[in-house]
Amino acid sequence: MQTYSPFLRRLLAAAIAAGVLAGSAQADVIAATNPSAIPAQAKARKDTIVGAISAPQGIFNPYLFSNGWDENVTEVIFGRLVGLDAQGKLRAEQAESWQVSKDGLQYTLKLRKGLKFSDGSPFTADDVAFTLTFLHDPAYDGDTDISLAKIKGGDAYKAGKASSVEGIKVLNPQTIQITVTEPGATTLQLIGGPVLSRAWYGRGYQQGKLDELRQYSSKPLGAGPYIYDKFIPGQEVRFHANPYYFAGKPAVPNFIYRITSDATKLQLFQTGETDLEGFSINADNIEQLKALGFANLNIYNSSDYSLIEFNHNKPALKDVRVRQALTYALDRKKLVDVVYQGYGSVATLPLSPVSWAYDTKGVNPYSFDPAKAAALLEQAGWKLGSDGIREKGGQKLVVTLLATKSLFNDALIPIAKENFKRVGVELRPEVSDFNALLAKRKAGNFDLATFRTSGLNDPHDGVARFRSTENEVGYKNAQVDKLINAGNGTLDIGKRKAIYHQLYQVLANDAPLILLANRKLLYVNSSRIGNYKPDVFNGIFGSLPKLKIQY
Amino acid sequence: MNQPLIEFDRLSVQFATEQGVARAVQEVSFAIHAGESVAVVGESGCGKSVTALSLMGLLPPAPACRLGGEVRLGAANLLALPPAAWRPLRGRDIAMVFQEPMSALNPVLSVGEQLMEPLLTHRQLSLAAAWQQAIALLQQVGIARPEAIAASYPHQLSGGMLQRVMLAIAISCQPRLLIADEPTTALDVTIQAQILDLLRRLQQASGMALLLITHDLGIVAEMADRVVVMYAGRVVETGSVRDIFRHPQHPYTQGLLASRPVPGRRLDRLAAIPGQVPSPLALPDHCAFAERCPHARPACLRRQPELQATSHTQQAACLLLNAEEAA
Amino acid sequence: MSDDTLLAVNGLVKHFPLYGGVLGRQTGAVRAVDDVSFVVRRGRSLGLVGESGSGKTTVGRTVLGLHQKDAGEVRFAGHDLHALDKAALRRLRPQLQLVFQDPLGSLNPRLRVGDAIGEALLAHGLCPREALRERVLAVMASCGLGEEHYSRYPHEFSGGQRQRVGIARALALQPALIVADEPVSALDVSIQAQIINLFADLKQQGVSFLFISHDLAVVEHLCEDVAVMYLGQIVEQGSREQVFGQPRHPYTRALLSAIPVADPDARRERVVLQGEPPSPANPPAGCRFHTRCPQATAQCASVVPVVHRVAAGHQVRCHLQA
Amino acid sequence: MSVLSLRLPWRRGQAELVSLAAVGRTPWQQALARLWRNRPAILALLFLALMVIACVAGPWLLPWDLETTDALAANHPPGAGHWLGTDFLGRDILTRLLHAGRISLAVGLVSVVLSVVLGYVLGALAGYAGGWVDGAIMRLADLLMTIPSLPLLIILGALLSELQVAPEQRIYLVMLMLSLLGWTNLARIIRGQVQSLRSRDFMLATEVLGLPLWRRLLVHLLPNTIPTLIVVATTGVASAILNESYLSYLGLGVVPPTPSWGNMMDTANSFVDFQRRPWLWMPPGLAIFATVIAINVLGDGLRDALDPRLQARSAR
Amino acid sequence: MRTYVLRRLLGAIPLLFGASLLIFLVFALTPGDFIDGNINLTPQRAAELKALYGLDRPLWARYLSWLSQLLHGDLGFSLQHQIPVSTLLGQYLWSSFLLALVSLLLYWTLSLAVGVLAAVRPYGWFDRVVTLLVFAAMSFPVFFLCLLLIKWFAVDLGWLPVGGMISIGSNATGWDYALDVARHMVLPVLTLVMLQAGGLTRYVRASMLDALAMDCVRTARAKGLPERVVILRHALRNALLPLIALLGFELPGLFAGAIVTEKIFNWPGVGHIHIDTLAARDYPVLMSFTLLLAVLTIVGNLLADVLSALADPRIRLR
Repeated sequence: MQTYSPFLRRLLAAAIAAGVLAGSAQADVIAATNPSAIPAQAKARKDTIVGAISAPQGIFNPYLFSNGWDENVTEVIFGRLVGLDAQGKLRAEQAESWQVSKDGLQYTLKLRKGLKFSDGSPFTADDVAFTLTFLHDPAYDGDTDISLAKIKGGDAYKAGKASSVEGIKVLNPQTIQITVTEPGATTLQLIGGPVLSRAWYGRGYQQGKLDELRQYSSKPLGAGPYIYDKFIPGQEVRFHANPYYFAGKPAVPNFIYRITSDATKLQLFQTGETDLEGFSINADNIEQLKALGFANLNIYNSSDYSLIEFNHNKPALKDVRVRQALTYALDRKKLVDVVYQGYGSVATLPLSPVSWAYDTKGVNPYSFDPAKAAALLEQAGWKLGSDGIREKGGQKLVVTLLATKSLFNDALIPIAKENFKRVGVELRPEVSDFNALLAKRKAGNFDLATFRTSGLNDPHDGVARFRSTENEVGYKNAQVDKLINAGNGTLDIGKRKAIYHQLYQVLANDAPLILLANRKLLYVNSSRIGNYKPDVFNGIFGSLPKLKIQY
Repeated sequence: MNQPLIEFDRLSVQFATEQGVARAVQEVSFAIHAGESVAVVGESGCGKSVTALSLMGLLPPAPACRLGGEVRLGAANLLALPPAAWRPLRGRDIAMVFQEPMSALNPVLSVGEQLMEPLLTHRQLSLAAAWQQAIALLQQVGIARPEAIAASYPHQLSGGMLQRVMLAIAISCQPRLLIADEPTTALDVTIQAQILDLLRRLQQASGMALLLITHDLGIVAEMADRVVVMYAGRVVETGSVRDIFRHPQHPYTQGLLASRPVPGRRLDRLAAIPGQVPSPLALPDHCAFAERCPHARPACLRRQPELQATSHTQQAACLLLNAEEAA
Repeated sequence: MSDDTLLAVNGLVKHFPLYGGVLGRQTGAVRAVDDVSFVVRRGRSLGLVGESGSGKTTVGRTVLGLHQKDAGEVRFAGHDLHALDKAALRRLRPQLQLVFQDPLGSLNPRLRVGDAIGEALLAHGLCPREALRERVLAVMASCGLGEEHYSRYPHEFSGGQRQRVGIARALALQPALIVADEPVSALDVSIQAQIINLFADLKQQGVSFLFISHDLAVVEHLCEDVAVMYLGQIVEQGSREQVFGQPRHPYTRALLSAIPVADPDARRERVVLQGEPPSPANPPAGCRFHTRCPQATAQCASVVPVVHRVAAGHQVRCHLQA
Repeated sequence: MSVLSLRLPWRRGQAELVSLAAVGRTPWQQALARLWRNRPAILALLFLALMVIACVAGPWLLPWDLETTDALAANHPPGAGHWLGTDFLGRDILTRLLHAGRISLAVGLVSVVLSVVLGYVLGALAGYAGGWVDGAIMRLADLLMTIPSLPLLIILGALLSELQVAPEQRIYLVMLMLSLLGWTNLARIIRGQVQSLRSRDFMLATEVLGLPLWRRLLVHLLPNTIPTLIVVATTGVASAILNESYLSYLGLGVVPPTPSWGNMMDTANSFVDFQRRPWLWMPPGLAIFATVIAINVLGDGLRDALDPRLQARSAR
Repeated sequence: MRTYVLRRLLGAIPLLFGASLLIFLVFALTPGDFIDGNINLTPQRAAELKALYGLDRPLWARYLSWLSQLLHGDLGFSLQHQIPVSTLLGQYLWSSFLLALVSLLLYWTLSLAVGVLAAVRPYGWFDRVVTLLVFAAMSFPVFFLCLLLIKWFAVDLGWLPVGGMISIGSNATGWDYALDVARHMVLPVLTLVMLQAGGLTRYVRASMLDALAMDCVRTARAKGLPERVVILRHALRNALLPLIALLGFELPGLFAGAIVTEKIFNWPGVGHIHIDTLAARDYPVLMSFTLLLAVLTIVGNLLADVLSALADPRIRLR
C-alpha cells in the first residue's frame, strides 16, 4: 500500500478507521527469528512503548473527532462500557453486565464497582446518561449517529421539545436503563461506547450549547488504560499508565503514538524508532520485515471488503443481466493475487470471512467466466459493434469507473479495462480524491464506483447499504429490505444467521454490486514487546493494557 | 630628449573572437614624456582605447586577449608584470577618466565614498583624513558645495558634474600620467568647454602628463602638444600638434582634417574619405588605408608602410613619402 | 506666411506631465517645448540647434505628430497636422519623414534593408509590387548603396551604410520635408562627411530639412536658416549669416565660442558659461538663461523676455536687444 | 550608439566583429550558427531528438502491449524478453517507459504552448496597448500570483472529473490549469520587452512611415520578441515535465493505467521497490533527469545563441 | 519614498479583496465538502450536519459572512480540528517557518558564494562544474531526492534520524532541544537547499556577470582597488539589487511549507496539514491559509519593491 499517494490513503484510512486497526479472530504469527537484532535505540527505551499513527488532529473526544486517527487516541484514553472480543462477540468492559428485555426495547447496563476516571473521580451511571443525552444534542455535530439506536424521546430532545431524553433512566449510581422504540442488533454497541465524565465535560453544558464541552477535546479525561499527557502536533501523542484503570494499572509506564508516514514507516520501524506498526500486506513487505529478524508479524483477516458499486439509475445497469455479466467478466482472482500476493481472497459475501454469519453455501461465487458474461450481454440485447464495443439502440456500452488513486486501483483499473474489453465493454476510469469521488457518487454522476467499506463489527453493517432507505445509488428490492430489517430486529444469533444466509443468496442473484476482495492485515511488533495480540475488532487496544517490555 | 615617462614599444593586442583573431592594435610605438599632452586620434575601432587600456592592464586576460611588444613605465615593462604588481600602479601612477561619467561611477556608492577609495588604498589615509582630502579635491575641480556633492549619488548629478568628480578621483593620488578617454564626448558643448578648461588647469598645476584619446580634431588642436594618428590598429602619423594640422603627411590625416566643416568657411561639399574602416578581423598585409586612399599606387597594395621621419618632430607611415618606391 | 512655406510651427507647447504622491496625481510637468514658432520654407533647411534637454528632439517629434501637442499649431503644406484624423495623417505621412540619430536602432533587425525601404511604398500604394525592386534599388543607388546590399540585414552594415539605409527609407517616399534628428552625431568623422554630402545632394534635389543637431559646424554647413534653442524656447533665429555672423543672444555667442576649432593657432578668447542648464521641469523665472548668462541684469531674473526682431528674419529673445 | 554594444570596449569590438563576419545571414541563421558552435547544447538537442524518436516509434517496434497484464510475469528483473523488466502487473517497463515519454513530453509541450500563448498574447497586449488594458491585465496577473497553485490544482483536478473528462485527457487539462496560472511570468517579460521595443526608434520609424497597424505589430514588433519566447518556452518544458512528476506523486497528474514518467517513478515511494527493484524507478527517473537536464542545457544554449544579452532569468 | 510605499499599500487593498473572492469561489466550487467525505453518515444525518455548518446556505451569503469574519480578524474555526484556525496554523506554521528559514539562509549563502565565484571566471572549470551541478540539482524530482537521502544517511549509514522534528519522547529543553531539532533538520534542509540553490545560483551568476560588465567596475579597477574590493564592493553591490527584490518574493514561501519534503520527512509543518485539510475539505482552514499566502505574496511584492528601493539610491533618493 505504500506505493500510492499517502494523503489519499490516509483519507481512506480515516474513513475506515475502525477497520484499519481491527483484526481477525485468529492471527497468524510469524515470530521474530533474531530478537538480538533489536535496534539499540529501541532497547534504550526501558519504560516506553512506541506505537505508530498516521495523522491525529488533536480532537481527543470519542464523539467529536472527525478522523479515525483521533479515534485511535481516544481508545487509549477512554475504553468502552461494552466491547467486542476477538470473535466479534460482545464483551463486558467498564460495564459488568447487561440485560435486554424480551421485546428488545429495554437495555439495562450495570457498571463495575469502584469505577473511576483517571483523575480519581467516580464513574457512575449518571456519566453514562450524560454521554447519551449529549449525543442527542441539537448542536452535536460528531460522527456518532445516536438516532440509529432509536432511544425513546431522543428526537424530542434533539428538536428542543424536551429537556431530557425520556428513554434514559439512571436507576442507581451503578445501573442505567435505556428504552428504545425499535429493537436493533447493534444498539448495545452504540450505547455501550466510551463514557464522558459529567463532572469534567458537563461543566457549562446546556441543551444546544456545546462550546465549552468542545474545549475539553484537547484536555481529555477518560477511564481507559492510559492517561493523556501531551500532543505535539505532527510529532507524537504521549500517555502514561492509568492507576485507576478497571483491569489494573498497565505494566509499561509510558505509551507514545509516533506519527509516521507511508513513505518512511518501514525505515522508522527498522531503525527502532517505533515498536508497533501496521503495514499493507504483500509478500514484499512480509519478506522485508522477516529479514529484520526482530519483528513479530501478526497477520489476520480484516473485517471490511472492497467493491465496485453500480449506479442503478443508469438504464443499462438497471438490467440485472448486465450487472451479472460485468461481475462474471472481471478476473477478481488475478486482482487479489497481484495486490495481496496470497494475503487476501475474492469476496463472495458482503462480510468478512471471520464473522459468525459467514456462509457461502448456495451463494453464486461468480467465478471468472468471460463466455458467460458475453452470453448474458447478448441476451440483454447488447450486440457487438464493429469496433468491438457492444451497442444497443445506437448506444455504446461504455461505463465510467470512479476510483481513488491507490495501489489496489492501480491493479484493478488495467485488469478491469482489459477484462471488460474482452466481453465488448469499454471502461473509462476516472481517478479523483476520495471526497470528490463521494460527492460525484452522491450526485449520481457515474456508472461504476469502487471503494472499500469501513470496518464492519456486525453483519448488519455490511448489508445496511442495500436498504432502499439508505441506498444512495438507486438500488431497491423489497425482499432485501425486509430481510435486512429482520436481521437487525433480533439479537438471537441463530435466527440472524439464517436470515442473513437467505439475504446473501438473494443479493448474489440480484448483483447490486461487484464484491471484490477480503484482505488480510499485517501488524508488526518489535519482539521486545510481549503479550501483543492484535485482533480484527480491537486492533492493538485489546492487548494494550497487558503489554510488557521483555528485552 | 630625456627619458620618456611612458614608452609604447611595438605594442600589439589581439583578441580571440568566435570569428577569428581580431588584430586591434599592431606594432604601436610612441612615447609620452613627463608633463606632456599627447592626443591619440582616430575613428572608432582604430585601437586607440585598447592602447590606453593596455597601459592600465585592464584588457581581458589571456587567452581572450594576447599582447605583444612592450609598454614601459620608466624601465619596467608593464606587460610583463603579474596582475598583483599592476594594481598599485593604477590610480596612483597612472589614472584614467572615461567617456560616460554616468556609467563610469558606481550608482550604489556615494560620490564621496568613491572618491575616498583610492586615497584609502594608495595613500593609506585615515577615514577622516580621506574625507578631508576628498572635499579638497572636489573644491579643486571647481565644485561649489563639496560636502553636499560628496554625500550624493551619481544619479543626482549632471554629466558635467560627474566628469568633474571623475577628474577629482583621477588626480587624487597625483598621478604622473592621466589618461582621458573621450572625456567630453558625452557632454554638451558648453560643458565640454568647462571640462577642457579644467583639465588644462589641472595639468598645469600638477605637471602630470596627459594621454588624451579623442576623435575630435578640435579638441586635439586645443589640448595636445603632440598627436598620434591611428588607423586600423596602427600609428599612421605622429608629430607635434602644429605639424599635424599644418602639414599633415599621411593621406588619412589629410582626409580627416578636410572632412570636417569649418565654421565660417563655407564649402559646397566636404572632402569625404570614401569607403569604410576595414574589419580588425580581416586586416590586409599591405597599407590598410590603401583602398580608401585617393593617392594609392599599386605599390601600396604590396607591403605595410613603416613610420618614417618626415621632419625631426614628425613621422608618417606612407609609401608615397618614398618617391622612388611609390613610382 | 508666404507661399513657399512648407512647415509652419506657431506657439508650439509640449509638456510631459510628472506624477507623484500617494494617489499618483500629476504634480508637475517637464516643460520640454514652450512657445516655439518657426517656419521651414520649401527648398530650404532649418537647423535647430541646442544642447541636450533643450527640447529640440521634442519639437521634431511633435512636428511629426509622434507626440500630441499641448498648445499651438503645426501646419504642414497647409494642413493642421494635429487636427487630422488618423487616416488622413497616414496619407500625409509620405510627405513628412524622419531620419534618426541611431542608424542601427532605427532599423528593424529582422528585416532585410530592401524590404525596409520598400515596405512603406507598398503600404501607401505608391508603387506596384512588380516595380518595387527597381524603385528601391534606384533610391538605394541615390544614397550610395548597391544592389548587393538589397537583401542584407542591418547588422551586416557599418554605421555609415546603415544611416544611408535610414535615409533611403525616408527618401523612397519622396517626402517634401525630412526631419533629421542628429543624423550624423553617432558616426565617425570620415563617415560623417559622406553623409553630410549626401544631405547636401538631397537638398539640391529639392528636399527640405528640419535639421536637428548640437553640432553648429554641421548646421552652418547644411542649413540656410538656424534656430537656437535653450530650455524649451527658441532664443535666437535667423538666416545662417545672421546667426553665425552676428549672433545677438549671449547664449548663441557662448555656444559658438565653445566649439573647439581644429586649428592649434586659433587660440581665441572664449566665453565659458558657468554652471549647467537648469532642469526643464523647473525652469528659472524671467529669462530662462539668466542663471548662466554673463550679462544678466536684475530684470532678466524676473521679467520674461519677448522676442525682438533685430533684422529682417532675425529674431532674438533677450532683454538686451530691447 | 549601437543597441548591441556592450559597455566593455573589447566586448563592443566583438559585437562589431560578429556583425561584420556574418555577411549574408539572417538573424536566425546567425543564431543557428552560434548554437551550432555550442557543443553541449547540440548534444542536448541530439539527445532530445533521439528521445522523441524513441518515444514515438519505440512502442510500435516493441512486441509488448501497453496495457495487457500478465500476473505470471510480474516484477521480473531486466532480461532477454523484457529488456528493462516488468512491473507488478507484468507489463513491460520499456514499453511503458517509451509510452510514458510520449505523454510526459506531450504534457510538457502542451502546457507550455498554452501558457506561452496566453502569456504572450496578454503580455504583448498589455505592453502595446498600455493604459487601462495594461492595468487590467497586470492586476489580473498580480491577483493570480497571490493564489498558491497547489490547492488550486487539486481543486481544479476535482472539478475536471466532475466535467467527465476522459482520464487520458485530464492531464492536459490539469496542465491547462497550470498554464492559466503560469502565464503571468512570461506576460511580464513580454510586456516589458514590448514596452521597450515600442519606444525603440525602429518602431517610431514605422509610425512615421505610415505603416498600417497590422504590419507594425506583426512584422516589426512581435518578431523581435520571439527569441525571448523561445528561451522561456524551452525552459518551461523542463519545468512542466518536473511538475508532471510532482503532480503525479500527489495523485493529480497522469492517472494509471496511462503511464507517465512521473507516475512510473511513484514506485520509488515503496521502500521495498526502492531497495530491491531499481528497474521499476531507475528508467523513468533517469529519463526525467536526463531530459530535464538536456532541455535546460539547450535552453541555455538557445539563450546565448538568440540573444547574448538575455540573461538567465527563468523562474525558479 | 514614503508616498511610494503608501501608494503601493493602497493599491494592495483591491488586490486583497480580489484574492479573497477568487479564493472563496475556487473552494466553493470544488466538488465535495466536509460532510460529503464521510461515508459513515446516513443521508439524514449528513443533511443535519450540513445545516449545522452552514454549508447549505447560498454562495454569496457564505462569502459575506466569511469576509466579515476576516475583517474582524477572525480566521474561523476548523471543521476537522475543532479549534480556531489561527490556533491550528500556529501549531504548524512555525516549524515550517523554521525549516524554510534555515534552508533559505543556507541556499542564499551558498548561491551567492558559488554564483559570484562562477561569474568571476565565466566558462572556467569552476563555472562549468557549477553549471553542471546546478542543472543536475534542478532536474531531480523532489520526492526522489528525499527518499534517496533517507536511504543513504538515515537507513544505510544511520547517521541521522529518518524523520520528525524531535526524538521520540524527548523532553529536552534549551540547547539539547535545539541540537535535537537541528539533527532532525539536516536532511530536509539539505533537500530544500539542493532544490532551490540551483536556480538561484544561475540567477546570481547572471546578475553578477551583468554587474562585472558595468563601466563602474572598470573604473574601480582603474583606481587600483584590490580585486576583492572590486568584486565585493563594486560588482556585487550592483548585482545584489535585482536579487534583493527576489528576497522579498521568498516571503510567502517561508510560510507555505514544503509539502512533499515535509510529508516525507514527517516534519510537523503546515505543508503537511495543507493536503490533509484539502482532502477533508476543511474550508475554513484552507481558505484562511490560502488567503494568508495571498497576503504574504502581496506583502512580499511590496517588500521586494521597498527593499530594492532602499538598496538602490537611484530609487531611494528619487
